[in-house]
Amino acid sequence: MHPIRKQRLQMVILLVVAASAIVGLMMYMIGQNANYFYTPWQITNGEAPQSVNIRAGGMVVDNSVVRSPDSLDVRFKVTDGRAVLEVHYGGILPDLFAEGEAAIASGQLDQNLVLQATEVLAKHDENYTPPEVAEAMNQAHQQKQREELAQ
Amino acid sequence: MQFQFENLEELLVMAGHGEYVWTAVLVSLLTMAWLLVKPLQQHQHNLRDIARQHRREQQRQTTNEAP
Amino acid sequence: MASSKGWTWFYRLGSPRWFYETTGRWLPWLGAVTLLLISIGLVWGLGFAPQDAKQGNSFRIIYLHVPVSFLALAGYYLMAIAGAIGLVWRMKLSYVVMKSAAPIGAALTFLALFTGAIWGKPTWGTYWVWDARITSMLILLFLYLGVLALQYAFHSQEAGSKAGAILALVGTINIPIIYKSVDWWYTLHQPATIKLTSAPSMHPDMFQPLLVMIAALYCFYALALILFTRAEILRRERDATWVRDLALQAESSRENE
Amino acid sequence: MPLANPLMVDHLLFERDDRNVFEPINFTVDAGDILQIEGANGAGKTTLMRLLTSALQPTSGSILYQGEDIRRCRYEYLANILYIGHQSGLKMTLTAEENLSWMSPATCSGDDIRAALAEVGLRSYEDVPCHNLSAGQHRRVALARLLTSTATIWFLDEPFTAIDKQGVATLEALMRNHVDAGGCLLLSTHQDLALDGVRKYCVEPHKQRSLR
Amino acid sequence: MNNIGFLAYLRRDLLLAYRRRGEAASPLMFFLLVSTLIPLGVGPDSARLAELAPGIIWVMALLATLLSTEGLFAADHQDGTLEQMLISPQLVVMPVLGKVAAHWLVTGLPLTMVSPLIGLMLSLPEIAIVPMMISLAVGTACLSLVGAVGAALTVSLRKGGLLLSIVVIPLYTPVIIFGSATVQTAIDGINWLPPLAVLLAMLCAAIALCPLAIAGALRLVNSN
Repeated sequence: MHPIRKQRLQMVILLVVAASAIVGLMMYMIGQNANYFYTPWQITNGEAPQSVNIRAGGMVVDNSVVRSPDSLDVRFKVTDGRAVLEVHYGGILPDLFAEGEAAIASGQLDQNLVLQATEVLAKHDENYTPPEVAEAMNQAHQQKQREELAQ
Repeated sequence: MQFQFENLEELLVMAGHGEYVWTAVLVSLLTMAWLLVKPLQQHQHNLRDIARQHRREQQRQTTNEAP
Repeated sequence: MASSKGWTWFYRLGSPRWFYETTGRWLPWLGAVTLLLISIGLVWGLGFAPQDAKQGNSFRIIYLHVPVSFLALAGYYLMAIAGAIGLVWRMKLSYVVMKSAAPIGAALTFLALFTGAIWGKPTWGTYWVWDARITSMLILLFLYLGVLALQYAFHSQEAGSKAGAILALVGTINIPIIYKSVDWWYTLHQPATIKLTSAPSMHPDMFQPLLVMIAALYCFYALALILFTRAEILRRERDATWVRDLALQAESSRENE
Repeated sequence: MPLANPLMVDHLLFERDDRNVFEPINFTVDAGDILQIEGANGAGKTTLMRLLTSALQPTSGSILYQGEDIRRCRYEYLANILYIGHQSGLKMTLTAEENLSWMSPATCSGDDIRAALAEVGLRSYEDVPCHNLSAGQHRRVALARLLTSTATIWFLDEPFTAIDKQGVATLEALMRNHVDAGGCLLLSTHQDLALDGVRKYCVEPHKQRSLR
Repeated sequence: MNNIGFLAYLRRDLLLAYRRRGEAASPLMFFLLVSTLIPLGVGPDSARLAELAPGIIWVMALLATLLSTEGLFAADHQDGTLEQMLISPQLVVMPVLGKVAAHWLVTGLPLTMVSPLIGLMLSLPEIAIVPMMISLAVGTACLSLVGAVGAALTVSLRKGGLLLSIVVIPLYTPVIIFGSATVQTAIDGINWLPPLAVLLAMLCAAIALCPLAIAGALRLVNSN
């Protein structure tokens, strides 16, 4: 049947066009930095836009958390190992938030490249360890650092 | 391998996290039990239903044949 | 005829009677193994596994949460595959399996959400977060409920099964899309602990009971699926002689008691 | 237009919810045949019609069109059949003319359509939206398809419902012309036809509740 | 006119909608009316409204499409045209696509056209108006296609409408996420093309796959 063959052809063309369009669009999508997540290094390099909602995160730097005595305001620093980002936050921090742990803050950058966060999330990693093991690992880590310093 | 808690009470309290852990366990076990009991009940119910239906049909047959 | 010989097992698999009788023989063993594994896994995980350095004891919920979530998702694919087999080969048994998988999957998805919420409270400080995994699990629950509702909405059993199968198949394409799309939001949920490609990021003392619990949940799933399927087979095959004999036999044994 | 061996039904069975609807069906239809399908209410006449139009898939058995299974030559077969069922297939907001031309082949001109409507007694009703027509007139619009269609095999399910005496005569004349030209016709009706050479086939409902 | 092919069904459904203009416009009215209710409920604070606007507009567009989806195949099923469509000598996918395209032209497109009005009422920033319209145009087409699957599955059921929403809303989630993400990123002043690209990719996938599911579902409904 001629008309049916024509319709089949139309169908195949439609499928091929759709499939290639999907591939093309996804390629474009992957090419863009689309998740608005920036590392402190990217932010100090000026890669992140200001006055726009973004997310940034890293390890909370030891002894960097400063709580205001008369309000909920908190300031702390996060690092990705290459750069440090200062974060201001005026809300209740989650229980798992701690120095030396990963945290994600979302908010806007001001002119001084300080993140004015509207939300701070503590990120729990997928590693589960018993306390003794964690302690041992921690000690080993510190030992190594001390050795490196000594050198 | 060693038991992590000194006594039963500590196992129940779990250093403050007991209420969370034990509710999760309890609800899970109850739901899972329901998933086993429900089909078993249905199974029995179906068997009884089929037997009853069979008896009804036999009765109808005998009353039809009688006159 | 030689070529068709290889397929006889496939068609025998489609026979409700064969399924009923074979699984009847397995049931006691499967039940015992399930009970054993769940007991071992729970006692080990709740009592003997060490607590987590950061989360403390609340982490023990993992021994329920992870296996249950695992099977909730796997169950959906099982349901969809059973539906597809029904649509393509018109195998009656696969529709029965599909119908049985829906309530089990819905219950397990509910459990995954519930245990997750409870775990979230001590860990994240909140019961509910609109995060990728949690939200896609919620949508999975809705998909299960949709398949369930659609199956019961039709008067004709066959129509209900076919409609459910089509919806389940559409859902399988959608689950990864939904997952990816919710992943657009930053995800608070920790990445999967067990990956096929790398070693588990978990201490062996904690990981072994988890493995036991996963095995236990697989057995439990098989058990529940078989039980639901057997009950449904009886309902659908009520006109078959073997079912009738079975019912009469059960009745007489009841009367003897 | 006459076809060789247009339709052959071989041991056709249809299961609904695990039950056979009717006893196995066997018949052949040749060019110029009229087959009247009879059977009690609920015997499965409409089901048979819908199997024959491939709206339903048979559980077993086959329907052969020119010796080939219709599942193989589906579109060729569908292009050569015409089915008018219980439902008229009319859109109530469209006019009689729009409805008929929608259901007719592309080769039909506007004049053909109007002529067909006049033939079934709907002259000067062409521009009336169908919701303003009576049930009998709806039926007539649907039956006007018989005039515009080029199909060889007609399936008519209860074509005489809601049609008056004069309409019945017109319809019978249409049927006669069709079979005289070598077409064939299957219809289900309880009415006796004033046509020659009508064969009858009785659909037997399946024996109730046999145990498998 | 004859009943073969994509264009034939597109043209007929448009004509039918034109004959019932009032009925065809009701999703649009719903969209407008309910969106004006929001400021009354949330309060007239324009900053807060602007924050909620992308979400509100998208949820309302979704509900409006859902409302009209229910009748997509219902009328055809009742008057027997669906059956005639399934036994006409053509691939069922073609008329199905034609009908869905007509549905989009009658609901999704007008909705897109009036959306700037709603945007203004909800103090949506002006830079977001064009992205909103484009994303609505693409997204509502997706919604029409996915909704048609649900409509086909539930067409023969008496209480189909309720079931339709249970079946279809989970499948709608990706569309609403990327739809509102497009508007939101535009408000934030970032490149809004990536989420739109995803939306377009989903539309392509839906065009390729949904008609198959719809055709299967219609066959199934018609065989009972």
